[in-house]
Amino acid sequence: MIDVSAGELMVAQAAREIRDGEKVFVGMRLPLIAFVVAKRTHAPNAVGLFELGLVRDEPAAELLYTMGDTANVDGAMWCGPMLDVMGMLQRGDVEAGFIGGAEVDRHGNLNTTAIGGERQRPAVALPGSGGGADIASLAKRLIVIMPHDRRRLVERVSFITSPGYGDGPGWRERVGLPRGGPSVLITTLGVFRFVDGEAVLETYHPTASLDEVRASTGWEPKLARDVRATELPSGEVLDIIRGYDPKGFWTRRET
Amino acid sequence: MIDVSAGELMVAQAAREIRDGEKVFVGMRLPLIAFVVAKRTHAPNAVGLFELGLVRDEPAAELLYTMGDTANVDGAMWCGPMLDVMGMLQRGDVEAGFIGGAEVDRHGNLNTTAIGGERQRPAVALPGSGGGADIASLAKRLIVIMPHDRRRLVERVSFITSPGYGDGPGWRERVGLPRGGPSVLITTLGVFRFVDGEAVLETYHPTASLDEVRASTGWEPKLARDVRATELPSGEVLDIIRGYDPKGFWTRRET
Amino acid sequence: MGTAKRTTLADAVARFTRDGMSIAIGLALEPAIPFAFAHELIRQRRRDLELIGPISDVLFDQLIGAGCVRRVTAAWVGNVSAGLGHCYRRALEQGVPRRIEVRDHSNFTIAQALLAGAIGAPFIPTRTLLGSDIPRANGTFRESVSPFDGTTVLLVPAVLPDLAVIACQRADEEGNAQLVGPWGISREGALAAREVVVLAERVVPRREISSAPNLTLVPGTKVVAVVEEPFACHPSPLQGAYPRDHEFFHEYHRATRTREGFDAWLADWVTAVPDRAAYLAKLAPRWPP
Amino acid sequence: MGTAKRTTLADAVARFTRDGMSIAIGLALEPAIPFAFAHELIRQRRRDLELIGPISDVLFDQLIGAGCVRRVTAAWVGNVSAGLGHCYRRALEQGVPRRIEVRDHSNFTIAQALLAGAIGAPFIPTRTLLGSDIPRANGTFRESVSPFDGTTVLLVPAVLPDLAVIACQRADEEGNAQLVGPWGISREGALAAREVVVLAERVVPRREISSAPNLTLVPGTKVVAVVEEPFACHPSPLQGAYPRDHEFFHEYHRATRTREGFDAWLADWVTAVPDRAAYLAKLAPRWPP
Repeated sequence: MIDVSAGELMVAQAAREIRDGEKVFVGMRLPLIAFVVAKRTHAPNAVGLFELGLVRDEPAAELLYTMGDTANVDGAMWCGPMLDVMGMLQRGDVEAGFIGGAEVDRHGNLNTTAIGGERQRPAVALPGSGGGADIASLAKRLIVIMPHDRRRLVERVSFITSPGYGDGPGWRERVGLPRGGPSVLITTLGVFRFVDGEAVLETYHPTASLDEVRASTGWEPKLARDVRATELPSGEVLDIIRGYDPKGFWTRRET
Repeated sequence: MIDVSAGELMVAQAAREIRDGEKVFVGMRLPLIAFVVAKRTHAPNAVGLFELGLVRDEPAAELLYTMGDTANVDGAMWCGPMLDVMGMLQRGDVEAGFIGGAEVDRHGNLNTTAIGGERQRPAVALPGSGGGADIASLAKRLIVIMPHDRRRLVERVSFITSPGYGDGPGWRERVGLPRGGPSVLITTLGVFRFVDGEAVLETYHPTASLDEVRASTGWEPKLARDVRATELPSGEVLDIIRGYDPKGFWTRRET
Repeated sequence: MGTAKRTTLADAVARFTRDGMSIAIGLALEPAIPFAFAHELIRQRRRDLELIGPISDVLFDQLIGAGCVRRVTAAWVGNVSAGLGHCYRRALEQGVPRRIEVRDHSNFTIAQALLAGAIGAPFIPTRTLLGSDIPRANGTFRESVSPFDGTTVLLVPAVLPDLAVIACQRADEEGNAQLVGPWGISREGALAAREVVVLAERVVPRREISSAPNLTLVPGTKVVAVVEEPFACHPSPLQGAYPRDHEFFHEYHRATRTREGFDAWLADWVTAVPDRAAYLAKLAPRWPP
Repeated sequence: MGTAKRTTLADAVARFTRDGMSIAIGLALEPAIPFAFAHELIRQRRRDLELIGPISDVLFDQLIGAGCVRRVTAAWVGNVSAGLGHCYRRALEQGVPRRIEVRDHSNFTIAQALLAGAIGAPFIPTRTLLGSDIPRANGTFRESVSPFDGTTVLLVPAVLPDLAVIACQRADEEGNAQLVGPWGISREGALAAREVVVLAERVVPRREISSAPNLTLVPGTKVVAVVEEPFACHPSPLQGAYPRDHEFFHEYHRATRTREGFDAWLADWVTAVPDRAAYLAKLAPRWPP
């Protein structure tokens, strides 16, 4: 079939979500590679912010396993307190941020805290927010990336770690969030765009199908009028991805 | 008469107020020299904090005209944001601080803002608080140093820039200040110790007299039971003072 | 100034930690995590600790698995490049080896809680987490209204750790500690804590510190112990000194899927290892790279 | 990345300042005060400015005397080693050359106001100034009660300058600015501001910046103009570059006791001097020392 992994498709789509000149909370894993792709293609002036206290406008010279790898500090333009980076985020200086989650619902709320049971004795304990909830609360635009199955794309998340649109339009304003909300949900099977606070399927990956997306989603997904296959990455983009992650540590891992 | 200037007497007394091992907001002018004296005599482990963002445990190698002189940075152990130094002060990590003022009253309130008229159109505009009001609010112990005359030691200051004991005992607690208050007022004529929120004359300088102190104070000062002459600085202390400020820029200036 | 603060890791842990205390550690996020200190806490069998930090990579997981922990006040507990933290899961899901309490934060709220502690403010108002379930789970925040513009704010109360542990490239004998690389919430945590223990790759003369005082993260006035402990952060990285040992994290992830696996790992790498020198000897020749 | 931000001082002032704006300047307290920028503001006859800073040594005094200022939001205005600021006094006491408004702060409250601005918080609660008359005089603070412990707190609202001006030892062409020496409230001020102009002693290649990114005070993302302007801070000091010119401050103090004296001083040192190079030529040979 098509020799592109779901991870590579996700990276390519994520890269398209970064606009030139934007300040982006890059996070780690796939978004980190998306930042590399964006910088080397259509967004040469994008700047990456890393919540542990780094700002850089050139991607690290080697594949990162964490944002704190020494290679991510080499060449940084700014290095210091998390508070300053989070402060820029809260001020509204950051255009976009990436996060993932264990569960997401149709309104883009994410759960990375716990599933089932009580918070102090859950059925499944997840690692927690990290900076995810902050990015979801405060970035102008949130880009969500996650594996796609019915246990993950659920009608309603059991715990809102990172706020999306709550129960729909107007909710963010009501709870006091100053801006933002998810703009896109990129999964292993397709791409949802948020319209009026709800995920609308825009494309399904050529590695998947519309039926597979429907069957793997915990709610009946709205479809865009022109729902279509996700654009394949160009050869140039695939070369960048594979050059940066030659062993496919992030782009071909089991999810 | 005695070949000691009022400035030198004040420095010597101020030095006595610094205890070994204490963290002290040093400020500038005479207290800066007092810190040098204390470090070289009875308080070798005292640490000086400077609100612009410096911590040092050795006095600067040369006379400072401001706390930001390059000589005060050379040899510093810490250099950075004011907020961290002020934060230590607010936390209660700082034992003592020095400030001066244009007016002080019997309860140790200081005015460095304005005298007479309205705040926005005063008869005399003074420079303002700087960090003085913060040190007065938050240090465990406040050491006040100022020239002594009836226009400066007044019954009631016209503007409380730096809070002392307000109108007397219990006032600091009532207004919400977490600790502190003036412990001593060192003037060109004598030394007042604060007892129950009021300045009590402890000593008058040998360069002055009890009568002169009384005549120069805007209220009838309480006298300590054993009111006496201020102890003269030792030869060692005078040598340190004069070695550090050989031209008497701070210790012999007109006040 | 004397050298009374200079000591060994075992002595620092013996003298400056105690059961039940709160310890802020791993404050720079992925780099400069004082694993050597955590291992010594485990060897000295400290119990009922409250761990405070943003994320901790696997340091929190190890202390939880070893039964040292009563409460975790953190934004994230897991294994950054490998995924979940198995000990954390077992403790929360099954109470194994003991139940722990989680006080949920985000990275920004724990930063603000320690900032409040560092500057002596009772709280910091923020707009993050409005609409999130974290405030309810945490239980210590308060929602309020800004009197300036009527907008909703979340008040994050100060967190004041009993102890903060800082690993860094260099410090002098008074504890003036210089950290190169991302600081995360190291400075806020150190200034918020009652006491600080410093693990330095190198203890250097004062003149090296005072030649670049802008790099001093915490002044020695807060520091009670200074330990020269090379490679104290392995497998996490220390900028300019050594990189992250990714494979070690992944091996830990695979080895600790079961409680028995974790116990074996702990015996192998911590309890049967007397000190950091022995740990490093055991790592050789694969590391340092 | 281009070099579009690199420009001259005259151009930076022409393009990035305007009448009525608020400018945070002199944020490191006694050192690194961008006098060159203030002089260019005077030459370009900017009016109705709000000046924001902790103390300013005589920079605020000069701008006030030159009639550029509508409001001062500061903790202190004077001449640090010489005493009072004569122009400040004349403006407040006599409305000469024009009336100005003072918004009183202490060093700590202006730091907290800019911190709030830098991190996007509406306010910071503090215990300083309780009982002081400054809050009443300032008029923008609110007294409140901490919901956590019932204690009184003063809420200091965020200050958001239109522009912050930072002088530093080095910056790259993108404006990544590195300041060695005390930072005062420079970082908070720069991050709180909408835009930042950087005056660097030297503009250096990126690799010099990224070799020590912990020294970067403000990332270039906030910076709109980078000016290489050696000795831009004279008579204030810049660590590692030049010391404070104490005598210059004292001469200014003596020369400006009267309005006529100030006007003569201003003509001599500012308005009749086309740029910093001419100012430096005029100073020679007495300075640099």
